[in-house]
Amino acid sequence: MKATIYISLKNGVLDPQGKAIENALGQLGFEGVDNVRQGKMIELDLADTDAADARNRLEAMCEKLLANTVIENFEIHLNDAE
Amino acid sequence: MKATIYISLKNGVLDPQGKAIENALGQLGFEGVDNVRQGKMIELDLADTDAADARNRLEAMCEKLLANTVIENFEIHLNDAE
Amino acid sequence: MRAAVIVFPGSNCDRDVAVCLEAAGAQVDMVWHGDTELPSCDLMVLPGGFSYGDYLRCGSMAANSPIMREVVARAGTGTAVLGICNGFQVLTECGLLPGVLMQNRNLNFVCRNTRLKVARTDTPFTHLYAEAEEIIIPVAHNEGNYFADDETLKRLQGENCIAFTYAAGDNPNGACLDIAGITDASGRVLGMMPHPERRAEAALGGEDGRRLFASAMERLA
Amino acid sequence: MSAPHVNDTPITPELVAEHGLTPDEYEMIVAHMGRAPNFTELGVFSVMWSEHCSYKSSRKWLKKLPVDGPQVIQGPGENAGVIDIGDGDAAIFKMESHNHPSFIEPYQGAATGVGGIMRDVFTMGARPVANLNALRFGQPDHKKTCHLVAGVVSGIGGYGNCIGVPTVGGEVNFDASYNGNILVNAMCVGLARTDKIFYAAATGVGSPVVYVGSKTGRDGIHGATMASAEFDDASDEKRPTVQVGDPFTEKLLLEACQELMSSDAIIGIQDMGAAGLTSSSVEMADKGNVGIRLDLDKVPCRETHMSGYEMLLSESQERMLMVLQPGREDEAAEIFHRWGLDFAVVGELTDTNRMVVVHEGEIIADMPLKPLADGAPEYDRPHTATPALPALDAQALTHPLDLGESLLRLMGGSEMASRRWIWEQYDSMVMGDTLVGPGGDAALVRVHGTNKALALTTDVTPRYCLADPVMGGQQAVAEAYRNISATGATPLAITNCLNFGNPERPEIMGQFVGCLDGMGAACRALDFPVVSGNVSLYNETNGRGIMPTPAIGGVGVLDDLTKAVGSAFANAGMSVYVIGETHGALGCSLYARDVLAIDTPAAPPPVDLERERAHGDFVRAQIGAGHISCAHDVSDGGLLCALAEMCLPQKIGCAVEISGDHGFWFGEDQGRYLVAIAPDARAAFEKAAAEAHVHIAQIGLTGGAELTITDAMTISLDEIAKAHENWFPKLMGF
Ligand SMILES: Nc1ncnc2c1ncn2[C@@H]1O[C@H](COP(=O)(O)OP(=O)(O)O)[C@@H](O)[C@H]1O
Ligand SMILES: [Mg+2]
Repeated sequence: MKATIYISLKNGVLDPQGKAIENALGQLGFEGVDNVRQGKMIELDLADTDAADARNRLEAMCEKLLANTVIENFEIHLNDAE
Repeated sequence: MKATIYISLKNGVLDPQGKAIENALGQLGFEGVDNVRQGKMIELDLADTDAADARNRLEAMCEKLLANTVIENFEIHLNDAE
Repeated sequence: MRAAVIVFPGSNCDRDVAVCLEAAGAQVDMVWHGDTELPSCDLMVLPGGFSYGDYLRCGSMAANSPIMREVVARAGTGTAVLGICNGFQVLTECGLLPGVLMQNRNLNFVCRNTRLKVARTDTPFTHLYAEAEEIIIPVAHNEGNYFADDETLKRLQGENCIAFTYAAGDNPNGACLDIAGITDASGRVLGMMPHPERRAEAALGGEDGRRLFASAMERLA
Repeated sequence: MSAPHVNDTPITPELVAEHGLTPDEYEMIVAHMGRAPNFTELGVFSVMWSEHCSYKSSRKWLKKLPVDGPQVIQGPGENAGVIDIGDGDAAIFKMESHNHPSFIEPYQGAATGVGGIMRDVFTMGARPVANLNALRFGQPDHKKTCHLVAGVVSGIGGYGNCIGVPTVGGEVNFDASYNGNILVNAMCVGLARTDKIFYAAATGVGSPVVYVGSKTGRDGIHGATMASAEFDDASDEKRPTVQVGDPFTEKLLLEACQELMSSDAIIGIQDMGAAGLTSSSVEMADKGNVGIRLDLDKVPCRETHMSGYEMLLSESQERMLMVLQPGREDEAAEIFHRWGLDFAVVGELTDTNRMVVVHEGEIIADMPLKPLADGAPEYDRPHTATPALPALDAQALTHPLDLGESLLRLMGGSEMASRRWIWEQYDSMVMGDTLVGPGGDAALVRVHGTNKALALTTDVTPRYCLADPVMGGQQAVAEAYRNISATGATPLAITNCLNFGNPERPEIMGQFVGCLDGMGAACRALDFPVVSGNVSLYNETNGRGIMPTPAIGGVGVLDDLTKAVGSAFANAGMSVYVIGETHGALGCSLYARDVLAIDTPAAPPPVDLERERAHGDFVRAQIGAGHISCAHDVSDGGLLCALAEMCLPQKIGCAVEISGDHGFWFGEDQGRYLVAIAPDARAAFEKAAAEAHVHIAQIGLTGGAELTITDAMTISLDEIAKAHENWFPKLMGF
């Protein structure tokens, strides 16, 4: 089963990369771009066949390693379709 | 209008981060995890009101700055709903 | 003093800090990250470098390595811990210190001398410095921008946990409150971005860093 | 069932041309093989016979360089050069280009350049202790320049910082000739014991051939041929060949190799650089005069369904090939596995002098080794010498700006502005032995645990090389010699990275021949032999060549590091002397270019090698005697800029009491140094100069917060510093 995890900074946490991207876009002449935030996306294959199990395991992976929950939120998507 | 851009490494391009994450997950006892790939996610607000225009501009931003098209692919999602 | 320097794959200041510890008179054991046994020691040192390539988040994978469970347990029983640069990042990732180290404000790696103010001197690491003394110690990092929520920052201030700040106008990374290094409430766990081991002898430009190791030697032996 | 095999591809003249081989070269291959090569064999020949691997245009001229000396342990021909620095210690070093990949993808191109040169050094048993780089970018206002600068600098830092080797120096120029073809030259210096040096030669029929490091992917296939092909605007299509560096894995590979090297299990070792598995196995087997049999089914692959052709030509990074003592495989495997690296026995040595490659049970290539390794034709390409240019007469020129304004323009211009923006992104202090990092003349790196230091520098002045290749070649070596001498260290040997345009054009080939002629003469006169190097040709875009850029990496040693002197004024009240005569040579000077805006070419300042040597010997002796408290060589921007550079770091000014015209202050006459002498050392210094017949002149006194020339100029150091420090951050946007 394939899964994708989206990790984004919590509201209120400063995002220097996002700010820098926003400035750079402005300098390149792209106007009207605001609130740029950069996050991570992690794609992986899981041996699991049960979606609920998979989701539980992914949550544990996020809590333990993939996200720093002091500053980051995560969202899990299972692409069961495939 | 809000938009999210997903940027991932092209197939075949070495992803040392993904590999390191895969190893670390294994060491933490998470088994059956494979093909871990790390990508980026960029969220932003656009002043545009026309979806087609917005998409064109976002494409230009990706080509010019956000993605390194030598090694990365990008995917644009418009969250017009909001 | 017996000091254990924890070596993660990708650590690269392990030898540098061992040299300084030995020069201060300590007996140093290099401990490989995969080990679960930690020798008995008075000080545990998490050195600078790029543990696990700094992949995912700096320090995140090192914080989850087997030896860190032992380090956290020992810290809980009062063994002193010093985390320098990447070691500081590991300390925040494993929860021994609060907050996180985000990417530098200008997004570039920065390696240069910085002027620091010593803000806390009642710790085993800093008692040889004078209160509010200005010292010069180099930084070398890409993620040294200390961030914590307001409540945590207030607590750090209230409990006198800020050990070093960058002198006014010399903050190289955008850190909140100009924080360069913090301790836990007891002062026995210190995490700092600047590298005292890089300025611990005159030939390398100065000796301000040497006193940190001398302090530890006096108090932890 | 069998899938269509790549070797079923018919060999057509078009395919031969696509592989960068001429019809004549193809005929030679057929003759060597005794039959037509198949597709895989054609690929292997094409990379081994590429300009990059075979040096077919340059070999004839490289042979003329001096490569010997009592200090030389290993000259050109191995992965890196080795010199003796006394007490059983050896310095191992080399410089290499990664120009084309860095133009296509600046971060990864530069990063993998650094990774590659470090592997060259640590395969020889050395621990890398310092990195340097020589960079050339297009005009500052060219649309691609900032993007390329940012990417290259962070790529170099990203790799070197992570692996934990300090980047201690380098150089940067900007010129329109590099607009479409930047130069990224990386140098690595390592240390080993003289009795623990490892070579590439593979010996012992039956010995196992072992692959270690990262897995093989389809990275950079045809990178080696690409590096030898001219760019055109369609080169965007070559993009998928970009390799991605993984410094973390390289760090593990370094540690694992060092661990294995402490035993005697290794017979020969070679990194997989350009042309990967192919060139490493061919070179090892050829050097040991044996044959090799490779079983590609054993090669650790990252991707599925890779063809033998792809595996042989892949340039995936962070891989090594070794030949082990038979029976030591398990011990070696344990080490590499412990470091989390792939380890596989992929073949064995044979007595056939052939390279035989097996894949999926079939022999897919069977080729004679000698012709692969050194059968490529050696070309004596037609070359026409660059015509001599007249000198520029300083007296005949009126100066548009006064001295102070001229000084500010130069110190705040692209060539002389502070490179702090760059070097602060490099970890220059890790390993705890950097005595002098970026910003001085030569960097000084202590030999760990001793009282000795290495002195390291990279130098070349391309505009001199363009105007007069012979003088330019001499000057590049002389400037490296001077930078090392100015610290008090003894210059020992050089490496080089020879970046030129298309050698098939006689005037470009003439530049190459001229520069090498000049380099050779200087190396001989200064006892400064060449121990390693690299050639990068075809650096041009749409028919426009770069300036000839033979970058020199110089290495010296200081036996007692307490004797080292810096390049900045450290005290007030010192007498400042200039060593060497000043005639006011403005030809090819920065002043002529940036202040006088002269665009008619003129002769560069001549180099007098005998004087160069006498001045170097004198400066070192006086530093050794403790008479000199700081020393700086005079180069770009002439005397006045050199003085300003000595004032700025510690904000100690200088009052100059002599007068001169613009030629005097900004001329770039060679062989000169500025030194500061304490009052009580002046008599001894002057006496020694008289005895050595070295021309010296006292020009002023240090002190104050200004740089002044009596009756001519007063300018505050703050003002100079502002111009000097602001240029780069402004260019880069912060
Ligand atoms: N790309 C670079 N990386 C690191 N240091 C650099 C780089 N470019 C220049 N520097 C440093 O800046 C200083 C001035 O450089 P340069 O003007 O080329 O010196 P010089 O004229 O003495 O050869 C030197 O110390 C050099 O090492
Ligand atoms: Mg110089």
